Amino acid sequence: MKWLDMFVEKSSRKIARVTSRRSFLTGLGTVLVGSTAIPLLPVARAAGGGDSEAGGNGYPGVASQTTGNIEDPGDPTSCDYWRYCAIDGFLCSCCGGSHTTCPPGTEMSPMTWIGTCMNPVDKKHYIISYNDCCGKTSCGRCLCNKNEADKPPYRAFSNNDTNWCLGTESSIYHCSTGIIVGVAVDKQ
Amino acid sequence: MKWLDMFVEKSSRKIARVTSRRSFLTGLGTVLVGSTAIPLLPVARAAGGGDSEAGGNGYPGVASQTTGNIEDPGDPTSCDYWRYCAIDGFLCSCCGGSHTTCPPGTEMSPMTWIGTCMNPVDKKHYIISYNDCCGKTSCGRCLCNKNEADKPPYRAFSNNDTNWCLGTESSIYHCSTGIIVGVAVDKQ
Amino acid sequence: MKQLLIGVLVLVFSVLVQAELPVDEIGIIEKLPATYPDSWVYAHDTNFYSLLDGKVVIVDVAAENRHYKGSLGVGQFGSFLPANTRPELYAAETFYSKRLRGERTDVITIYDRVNLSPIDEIVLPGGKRGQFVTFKSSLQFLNNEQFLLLMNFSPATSVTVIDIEKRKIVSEVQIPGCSMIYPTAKLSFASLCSDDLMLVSHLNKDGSINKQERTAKFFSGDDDPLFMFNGKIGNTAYFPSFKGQIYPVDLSSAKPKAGKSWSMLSKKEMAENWRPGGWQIVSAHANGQLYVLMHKDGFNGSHKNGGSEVWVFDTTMKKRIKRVVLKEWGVSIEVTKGDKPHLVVTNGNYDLDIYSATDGSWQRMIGGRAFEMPMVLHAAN
Amino acid sequence: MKQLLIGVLVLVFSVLVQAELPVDEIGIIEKLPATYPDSWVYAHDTNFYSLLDGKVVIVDVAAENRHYKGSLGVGQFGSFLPANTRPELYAAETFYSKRLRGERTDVITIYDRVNLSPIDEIVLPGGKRGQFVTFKSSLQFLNNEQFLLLMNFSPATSVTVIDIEKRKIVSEVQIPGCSMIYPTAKLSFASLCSDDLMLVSHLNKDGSINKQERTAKFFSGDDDPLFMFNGKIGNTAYFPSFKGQIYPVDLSSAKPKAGKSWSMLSKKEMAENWRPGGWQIVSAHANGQLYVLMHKDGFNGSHKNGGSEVWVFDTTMKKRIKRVVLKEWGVSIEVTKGDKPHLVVTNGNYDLDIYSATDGSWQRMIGGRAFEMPMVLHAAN
Repeated sequence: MKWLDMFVEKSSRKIARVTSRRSFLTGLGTVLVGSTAIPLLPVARAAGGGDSEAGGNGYPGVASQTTGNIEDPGDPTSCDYWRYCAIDGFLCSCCGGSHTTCPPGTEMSPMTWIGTCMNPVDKKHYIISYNDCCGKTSCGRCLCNKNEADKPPYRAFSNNDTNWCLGTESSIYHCSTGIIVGVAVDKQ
Repeated sequence: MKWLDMFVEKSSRKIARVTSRRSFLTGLGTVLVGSTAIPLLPVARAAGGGDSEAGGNGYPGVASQTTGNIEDPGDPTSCDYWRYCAIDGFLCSCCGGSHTTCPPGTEMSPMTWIGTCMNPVDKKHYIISYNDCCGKTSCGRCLCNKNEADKPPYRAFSNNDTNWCLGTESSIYHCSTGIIVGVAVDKQ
Repeated sequence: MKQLLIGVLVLVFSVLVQAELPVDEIGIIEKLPATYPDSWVYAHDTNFYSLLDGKVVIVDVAAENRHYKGSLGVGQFGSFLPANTRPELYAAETFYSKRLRGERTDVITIYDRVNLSPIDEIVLPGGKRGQFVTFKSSLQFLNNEQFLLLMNFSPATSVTVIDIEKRKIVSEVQIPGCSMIYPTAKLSFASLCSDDLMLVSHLNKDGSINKQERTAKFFSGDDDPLFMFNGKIGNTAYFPSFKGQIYPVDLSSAKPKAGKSWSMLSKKEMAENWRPGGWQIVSAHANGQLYVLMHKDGFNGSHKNGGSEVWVFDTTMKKRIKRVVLKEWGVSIEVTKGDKPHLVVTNGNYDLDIYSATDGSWQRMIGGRAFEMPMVLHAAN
Repeated sequence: MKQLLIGVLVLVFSVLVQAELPVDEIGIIEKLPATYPDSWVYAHDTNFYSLLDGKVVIVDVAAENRHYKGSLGVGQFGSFLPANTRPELYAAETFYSKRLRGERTDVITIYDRVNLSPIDEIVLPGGKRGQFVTFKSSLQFLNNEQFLLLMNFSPATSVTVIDIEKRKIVSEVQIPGCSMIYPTAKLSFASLCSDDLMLVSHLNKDGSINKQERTAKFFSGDDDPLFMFNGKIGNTAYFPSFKGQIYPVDLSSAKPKAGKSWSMLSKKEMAENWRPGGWQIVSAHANGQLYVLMHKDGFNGSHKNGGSEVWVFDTTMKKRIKRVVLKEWGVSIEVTKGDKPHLVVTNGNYDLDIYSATDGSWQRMIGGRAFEMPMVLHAAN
């Protein structure tokens, strides 16, 4: 079965090499406090806030979602959702879009940074394109920053401190998606 | 002694009538929680914050000041400072200005809203002009809203929900001062 | 043999495909329905901490999740108004060429409600667009949404009349000593005035001014001012006063008729100084119920302090029928339309608490820094 | 009699004047000194929650009060650099004609340090100004502050050279595969490159490109990348790596010389995975001490997670001389200049904690929503 994975891998890597890594916004919205990564400002603000109906996504005042597909597990409004292993920014799922779509009135950036994340159900590694949605002001909800394999800007296409709202009409950043573009080499 | 007060009163009232009441920004940055007026958002944010060196001004991370004049008591970084009895906005004392001056690079609005506040030392009622400082973005510090004698916008010159950065080059609001322009009728 | 091999390959391939998640489509932008459900609310975030970057967030208050539907920028003390007769939204705002400075441009931006994208704009001359903390009455329709009326403040007060169908400015009506826009008949609007009455401006069919007249005095700005916000039921606007009276104003004919005011308070409540307070302190439902945000121990100056309870009145009986004790201190309230209305409360943390308007039960909190200061809430439809 | 009356009146008047507070002067705008004290810091607030409305706040970290001295707008992933040879500040930023959309204008705005007001601007063509979370190395001087160099990213990388004395653009230097600006000699700057070395660009006296050359490889971007931030002591820039090595780069001649790297970690600390992490993770003082923000239990991806301690190294001995255990989790650090340096830490609440850099004692917290996210700190002078 390796050959098929490798085929998909090959075409996906090509995308990764051409348009490559991705987007903007380190957050430092997430910093390690103790040993758990939590988004700092939302938490700081939530401390003065009311109760939350949030399932366990860590964002009080943001309701949990599912993908509706048991093969695609987890909560797309949670920073821990498997596709977000290398995301950086506000989650579009919390902003009127979804993990694969942009909110109304924004424009999806044609250039992205690509991450490789493992789906915990099928244990396969998927190539995820973190396309940004641009043209409306900072969404403000669900700031999520994961820096696995992030490199400084001298490896530009592996860097998420750059505003990648680049080929869009406006470079104003709104939120980020996590789109499956292929399957990576099976590491099993 | 009345005659002198009345003289000052007369000229001050003229200012009050011509340029009259004042400024912008309801806050609702201050709302009553229980029975003490506290600025809500700073508190909400401060809840996640660290210790404060703030004397008792209610704004963690903002150090107290004095006027240096015992006849002018209180802390110009506190919403409870006597001159602020009808102020509404960010206190310039917390923003690089003072209770009577604007921060560098801003422009003082020529039109103001006038309040009448009692100095607890001499028990006299002073006419206070709440000139806004304009042209830089919202200061963000020491949001303070007191609505004594505030009226809705149909009494425009008694209304503080209006942005009074009007005769300035830019209408962007930054912070507010509390300037003595005279003494009101002695109510003793 | 070759055919067999291909068959095996196809079989292997399809098994694999089923075992993996499919590739997603790239470039999809969400759309919204041309008509929003009754449970949707436009939350206008004044954003004091970055006033130029205000916005309106569209929220579904009834859904289990995905409450945040989309947003549009409405900055620098902007005004906002959704249309009902066509899928458009209107934002009155101010830009500076260099963000904080430079050349000022006041505009009405027209947004497409389906795509939340700007489709046109009307530039407003004179740099006099009124900048307020955010009122509903600063931007209003007349004549079945043909005319869009915008409040100016320089500090002279006037109203710009825009033919929004033709997308051009048609006139400017001076309203000296008065403020804001309360539509009455098809071509008439009232404004509240400093001398305790309403000025009524009657327009011609082309939007030009026909005549103006004044009502009798009917309230006291000195002793007990009316709030700018009102709850409208049918053709009657209910204006609360600072000290807890309700002033019904009949807007069914061109000239408004102020009815007899009634008190929201019992003697005990009056002694306890219960008063309306907050920003958007009142809302109403077509079923005749009026909702007012109330606080105890009120005083001169407490009228923007928010409240701990929402009191519900039957406007026919002029009687309170419910007290909703809020979970969190309230700043602004709005009741949604339809059979299962929701009471939406901007709380002191500037998140939204959603209650059943029917039984007052708390349902959910919508926040997560979706807004910095959602001062004004517009129920859809 | 008349004279007596006047005398009495004057007496009464002066008594009264003394009994009352004097009328204040209206219209006073504060000014700042042309040279700031060593205890002042420029805190660059990236403001993620309203990215277009970023700003720089000037803070006195040593004073008893009045810490907030003033501010200037530096928005939309802007870059900022204060001059030392003249009282000017430079902000590279991006405006849209309609705030969030419309025509894009990239500019360098020149601010007067005394009045914090814009005095001139240089419009940058091509809409390619690099937009990053906020780095120091994206905007730098050459030739004793004659040239101002700005990083572009489109995603092609280049550097625009501006004669800031003449206030005009003089050239653009392509730096393919490389990023940022590290001044070396008077007319040369280095950039960090994807192939583990530095590209050196040598300019002519007029600011045009003379030649470019590459250093040898001296680090491993695959295994242990260098951070973009460095602590500069004399002519040596100390770059920490993700896993805790220090790479000294001698910038005293036009072509940088990478020295031998050394580890910040003992074997025990290495086993505990102590690593540098945060945003501005390093700072230095002219006394030879290097300050690095550190966290325990590091892993691949923890390099922006901030830290619980600041480790202080003697760069001559290559030895740690102090551990400052932070009161609050740190995100960025800066050490001020002068004899009594302060360690300024952007904490996890995005307020500033001020410590003595000498003994590590905590002195004060400066915040109160002065900033939303002060990611980068520039010590004055």
